Amino acid sequence: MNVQILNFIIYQAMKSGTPLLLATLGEIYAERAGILNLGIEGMMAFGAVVGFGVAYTTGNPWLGLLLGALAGALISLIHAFFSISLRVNQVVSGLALVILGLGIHSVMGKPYVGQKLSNTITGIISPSLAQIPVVGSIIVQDPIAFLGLALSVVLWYVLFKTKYGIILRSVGENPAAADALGINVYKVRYLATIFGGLMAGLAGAYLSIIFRPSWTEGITAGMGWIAIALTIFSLWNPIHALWASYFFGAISASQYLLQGKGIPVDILGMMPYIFTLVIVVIASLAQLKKRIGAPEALAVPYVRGQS
Amino acid sequence: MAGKVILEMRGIVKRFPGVVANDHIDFDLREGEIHALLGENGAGKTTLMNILYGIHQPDEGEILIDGRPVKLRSPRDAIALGIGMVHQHFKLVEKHTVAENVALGYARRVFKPLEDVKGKILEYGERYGLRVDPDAYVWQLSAGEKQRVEIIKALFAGARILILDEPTSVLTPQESEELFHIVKKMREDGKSIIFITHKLREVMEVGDRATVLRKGKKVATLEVSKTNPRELARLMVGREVLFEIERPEKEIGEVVLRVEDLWVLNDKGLPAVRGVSFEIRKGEIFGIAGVAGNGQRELVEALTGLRRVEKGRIILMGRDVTNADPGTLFALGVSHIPEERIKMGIVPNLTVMENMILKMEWRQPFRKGLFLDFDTIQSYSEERVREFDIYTPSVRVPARTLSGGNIQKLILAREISVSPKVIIAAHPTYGLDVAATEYIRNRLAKEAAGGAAIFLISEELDEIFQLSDRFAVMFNGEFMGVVRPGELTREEVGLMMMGKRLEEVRGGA
Amino acid sequence: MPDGTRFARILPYRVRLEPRVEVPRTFEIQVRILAILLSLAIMTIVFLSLHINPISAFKAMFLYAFGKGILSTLSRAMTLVLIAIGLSMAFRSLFWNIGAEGQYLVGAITAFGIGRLFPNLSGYALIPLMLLGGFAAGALYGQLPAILKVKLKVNEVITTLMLNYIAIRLLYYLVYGPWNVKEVVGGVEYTGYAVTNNIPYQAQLSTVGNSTLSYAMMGLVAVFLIAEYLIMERTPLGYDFKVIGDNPEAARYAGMRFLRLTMILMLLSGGLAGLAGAGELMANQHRLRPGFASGFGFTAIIIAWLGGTNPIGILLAGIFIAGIIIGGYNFQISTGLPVGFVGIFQGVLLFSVLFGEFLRRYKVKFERW
Amino acid sequence: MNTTGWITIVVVVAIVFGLIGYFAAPKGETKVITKPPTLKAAFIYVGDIGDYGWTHAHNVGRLWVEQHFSWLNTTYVENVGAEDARQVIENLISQGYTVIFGTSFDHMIPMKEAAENHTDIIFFHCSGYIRRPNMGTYMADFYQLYYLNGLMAGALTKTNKIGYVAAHTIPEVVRHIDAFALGIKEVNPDAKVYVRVIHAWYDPEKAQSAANALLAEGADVLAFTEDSPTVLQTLESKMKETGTQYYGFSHYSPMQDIAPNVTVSGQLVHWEVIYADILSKVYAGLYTNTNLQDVDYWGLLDSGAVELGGKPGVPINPKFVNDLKSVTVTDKLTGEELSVYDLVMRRLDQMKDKQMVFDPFEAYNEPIMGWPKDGSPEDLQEMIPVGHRLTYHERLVIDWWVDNVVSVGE
Repeated sequence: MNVQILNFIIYQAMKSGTPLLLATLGEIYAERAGILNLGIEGMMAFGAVVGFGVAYTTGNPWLGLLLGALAGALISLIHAFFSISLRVNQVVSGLALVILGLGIHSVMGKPYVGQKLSNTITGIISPSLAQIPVVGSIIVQDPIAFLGLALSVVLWYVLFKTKYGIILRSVGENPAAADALGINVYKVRYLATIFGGLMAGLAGAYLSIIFRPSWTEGITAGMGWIAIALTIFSLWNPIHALWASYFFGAISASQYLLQGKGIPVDILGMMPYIFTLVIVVIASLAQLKKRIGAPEALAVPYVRGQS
Repeated sequence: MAGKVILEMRGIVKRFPGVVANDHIDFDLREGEIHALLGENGAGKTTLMNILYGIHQPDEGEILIDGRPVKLRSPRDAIALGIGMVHQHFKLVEKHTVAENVALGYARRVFKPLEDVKGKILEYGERYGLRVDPDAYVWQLSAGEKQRVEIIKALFAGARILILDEPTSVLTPQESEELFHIVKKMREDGKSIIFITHKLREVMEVGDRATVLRKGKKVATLEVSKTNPRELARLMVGREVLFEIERPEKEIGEVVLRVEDLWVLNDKGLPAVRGVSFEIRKGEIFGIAGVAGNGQRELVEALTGLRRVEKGRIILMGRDVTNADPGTLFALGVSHIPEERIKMGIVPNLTVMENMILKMEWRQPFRKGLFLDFDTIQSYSEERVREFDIYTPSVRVPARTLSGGNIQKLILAREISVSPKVIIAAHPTYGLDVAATEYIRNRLAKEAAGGAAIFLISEELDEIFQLSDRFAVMFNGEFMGVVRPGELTREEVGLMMMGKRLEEVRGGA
Repeated sequence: MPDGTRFARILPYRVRLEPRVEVPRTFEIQVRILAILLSLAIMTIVFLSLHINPISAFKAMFLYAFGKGILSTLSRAMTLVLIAIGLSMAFRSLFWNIGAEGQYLVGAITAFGIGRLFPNLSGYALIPLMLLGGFAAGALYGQLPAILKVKLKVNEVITTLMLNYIAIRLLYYLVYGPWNVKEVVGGVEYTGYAVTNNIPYQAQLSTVGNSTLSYAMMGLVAVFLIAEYLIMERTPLGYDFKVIGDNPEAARYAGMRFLRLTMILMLLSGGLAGLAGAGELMANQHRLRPGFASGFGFTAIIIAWLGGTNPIGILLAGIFIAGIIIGGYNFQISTGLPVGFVGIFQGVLLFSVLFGEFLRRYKVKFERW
Repeated sequence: MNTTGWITIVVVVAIVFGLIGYFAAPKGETKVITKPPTLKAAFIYVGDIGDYGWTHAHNVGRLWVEQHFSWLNTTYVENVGAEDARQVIENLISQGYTVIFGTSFDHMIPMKEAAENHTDIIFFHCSGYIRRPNMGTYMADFYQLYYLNGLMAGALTKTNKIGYVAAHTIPEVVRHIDAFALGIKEVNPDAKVYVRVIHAWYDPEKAQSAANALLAEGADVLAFTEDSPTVLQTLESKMKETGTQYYGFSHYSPMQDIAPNVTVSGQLVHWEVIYADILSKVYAGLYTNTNLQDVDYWGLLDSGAVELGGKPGVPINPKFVNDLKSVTVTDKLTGEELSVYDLVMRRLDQMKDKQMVFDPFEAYNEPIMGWPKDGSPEDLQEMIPVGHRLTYHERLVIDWWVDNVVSVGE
């Protein structure tokens, strides 16, 4: 494989993978706490429009990213309130969040249509480094791509190696057990859901500020759904999410290399999804004995004294 | 020995939709005492303790600790006040390790939380005999081990008031003795223990005082030294009880179930049943005694088709049914009274009458053509409800609204009414009140007399002694020996439960 | 036993939720009306802050959809309800079928394929054949997640979601490839466009007047609503589904054959989605195109949940959701506001309905600390 | 407080807000009608008007006519797919709209059916081929612009590899790619065109992947059909990262300002030209519900419906003018030597001329060779013999690639 092609696959794996990774990491935390939030698409869209709006008005893309993330957190509060406090069906609440988030993003985005950001965030610009195989395609990535990489390690560490991780996982597995030890299940779930929103908002803002710094509606284009699939795909593990997102990005990108070689475009287009299916099946074969699966209390509202 | 009163509950009232679980209950606890809370199931013991532990809020009444009124809004408040509780249903995260379960509440450091607790877990293990591997996953543990984790958690909390909810139900007599030692040691440390139980023997053995509840009301608080089991039983049940089982005349007939060199794996993939052989005859009750986690569950699951048999054969009425599925076995006349009756035995949101025909929904006369015949189902269910004395307002209410004893009667009614050839009964009276226990034991004896072969697993030696014609003691997946009740003493059986073979017990005796 | 739970300590009151044991009919209706009023109240604030007359906005949203445009609403509702019936059965059995979209698509694809294969067959034979084909395709497409879930414990959310994307790509392949349009208009043969040919004329379902509401779809919806009720409430099969959904351990204990039952379940659930796809093709769109799916599979999830297990509930929920879709267009036309407002309105409405569901299930009690 | 109390409170709040709304909101704010309109026209869009692509451009056209014709009242409906188009049309008719524009190919069948049911209403459908006595068609086509873009691309490429990110390979896109390829071939016979298909009209992530894949394979000039500036932005950021000069062509909306360092030129549309013409003719009674069977707009450079450039009024980004002036080629018609810049300007003038002296799909000195869409690049055939020009209908169903298109995702 020539250097250009290899560089492209790695580059695109990170480029396309980063927004997916950010959203997936957030959803992993929410689901680990037992909250299924199908509303990623809506939260991302809201984060994208707020992020762009702020970056556009203030000229500060970093502020845009920050407020975009906070916007995601804000809208996720709705889902948190409905699914944690009001104990409604989380699937429906999540779907409603998608509709609401996309609606708000469309209305709020009207003034920005066709506008571009004057300042954006780029990675290290060094044409000579960019040519180095493998390393070159990583070095040129933007800071948020590295943030995503670092976050997946940090979040993995927090989840599996710290007390907070034990609390979070326990709340998602057996909230009654956590409650009995004086853990505030509701608080943990609220925080996890809000964190999920924060990450989805960041993913959205990443799209509109860094990935493609100009405004058009519908910028999320279904990525939120892929993130939900990747959450399961990664077996609720932030490290797995890292390679799962990059893998998905790489597979999606490599279909364009295989075009023009006689395979129908749409068969190539099915590849990322078929690969995902196959890997999930293989993983299930391997994990069947180890009891790694969805958190036991996923999508089950917690009511003290019931269980 | 009795110190000052450290806890007082005054006039506690707790209502649930349709019932008054606690009706103006007064309760007090002194420093350094073991206070037994005695009562039948449904008497309100657990509710009262859940209030004390902050899980429920009382509708009326007040709680004083060290003479100061307190509000216990959540377990967090209770823990802060030095109250610890070991629940009857374990509150453990199955997918996590023992250490993680402890660290959930008691790790002080954010990083390396497990290091924080592992040493102490081992230390408690040494000190109290609460041995458990901190790195083992909870789902791999036996019920007994899980309880040890719960007690360790309570110890971690540094509780000065420890609530133990039916703690001995999963322990061997020896282990129970050990627990009593631990409890007494804690008492010597000045800690106070509330010991919930319905076993009179335990009250007599370990309690300083006993409070008896009946139907949500407090009946009496007595000094244990000044009372006797008979009085306690009368207070608890409201009438004299004699644990006498009618044992009708019966004939032992031909072999119904034969098991040959059975090997079964547990969830971890390790052999849990190792080369067990036995046979049960028509009219016979064959008991299995042993501590939880020694392969009984796997044996039952293998016999009922819920778990794969790795090696060996199961022969029912001369037919090889090794690895037959549960549906086939039921059709061939194997009834199963499961260990976890709510988790497995009923469908909580379906009605009583729908539960009454579980496994039979495709059979005549409950099905007419494509459809279920609800008239027949209803009349059938109503007959069963009458016959088995199941307390329910109607057969159309969801099964979850029934009490534990009535749920067990429902299962019994369903499983027995099909005239089975074999009844596999796992812990049929576990956690039931005296009346229900009595009823169910009598009923099983009657079924045996009627010609069923009964396979009975129980951790209560009394039950095994009373009911079975022969019984085996199971340890580590093997039979330590098969004996008749009366051949050995309680203590000798206890030794077998700890892994001594019959020959050794006899040889040692 | 359930007990109330507080969830905020900031307020001077604590809030306790008490489950309602029995919910009277009138209360259920009250709650739903309340939910709609609540959403109107929220939207009033939104509209006022944007200097839009809320009354005319509300009129635009509802009057048309349930008045002059009722046929449009019903037409949209039929397709959605058909999918939702199958989904409600799946959800009742705790099978999270997120893949109705894909099952719907393969249903439409297969129906189209049959029509393409037998263009000269009489309508009396072709229509049932195409509908049946749609059902069968959706049913088969639902089998893979069913088998994977039972045999290998693969999470069905991910399998059904992935199969959606695969079905969409299959549709693209067919529309741009072998089934691409070839029609002669004005002496010129057109091909290459992003569409297929029409299904045979005799397979196009007849509709009420000029609308797209077809008699056949109404019939199918009626039949399957009743069938769903009978299956779930009156047959041993439905009994088994409910047992699996309520307590899978009990189902295992009772010796139920999970694989077979789950396959039958997805046969019905996927089949109905497939049938809906065939019906939509034959009653409304008449051709396949890349955007054929248009999110119906997801909208139907909302309907299935809102309607619960009650057939009347599903029907009403379907009409209601279809109404806010059709009303949404009218809202745009009448107010000139961008489509995003429709999304916001629908989102608020859905959350209000969810709030109503909450009130229906719990009594809210305020107590002083 | 019980639930009934709750309900009462919410009902009261709702009513209060409702009343406030009714009295407080400026009356008739949403529908300002200054004088009774005599013509009501409605536009059905398949996407969001904020897409900054296809739908956005149509809406710009609508706003223009709305503003300039006092006798006209317009409305629009966004996000209408084929599944709901019939319902929306019925609704529009019931509200008194008598001219209905469907702006997506997806609307063709529903519009045809509606046209047959409502013979008194006038329909105009964009990008389709079905007409009725009361339903005409219109389109603004870019193939001339792509040819001109191709001239520039061929001159600027250093790797002789030129990429094209295609949404779908429908005839419109095939036509554009072929025209682009013919332009390239005219100035640079060695340059080859690589086409990657994303099968989406709007999907930034896919467009970015496809664009980067083409760059990885060595392309340094990209054109595209996708409703966002993604491809240009990808070029712009790649250029920053690698220091290589890349070139791109803006599509549909003005995108030069979004990616000023790579955008050479592009294609712009002016739907208002077509809408103004149609609506004035309807208003004047020239178009009726009976005479539209043959009305088919085909907006090219001569009509003013399309414009060369990445920004209105700027046919070529000044940044690249000198580069284009420095490359000389021979005009295959006159044989004279001139710069590519001059050639582009000359061709532009020729195309704007109503006489249409120059057409890319005309074989002047040698036949135009190509290969069928469902074949392979080896199956070269003579597609247009010398002296012939593709007819209008042949362009509408074009299904072959020019010979220098060497790799197409299919």
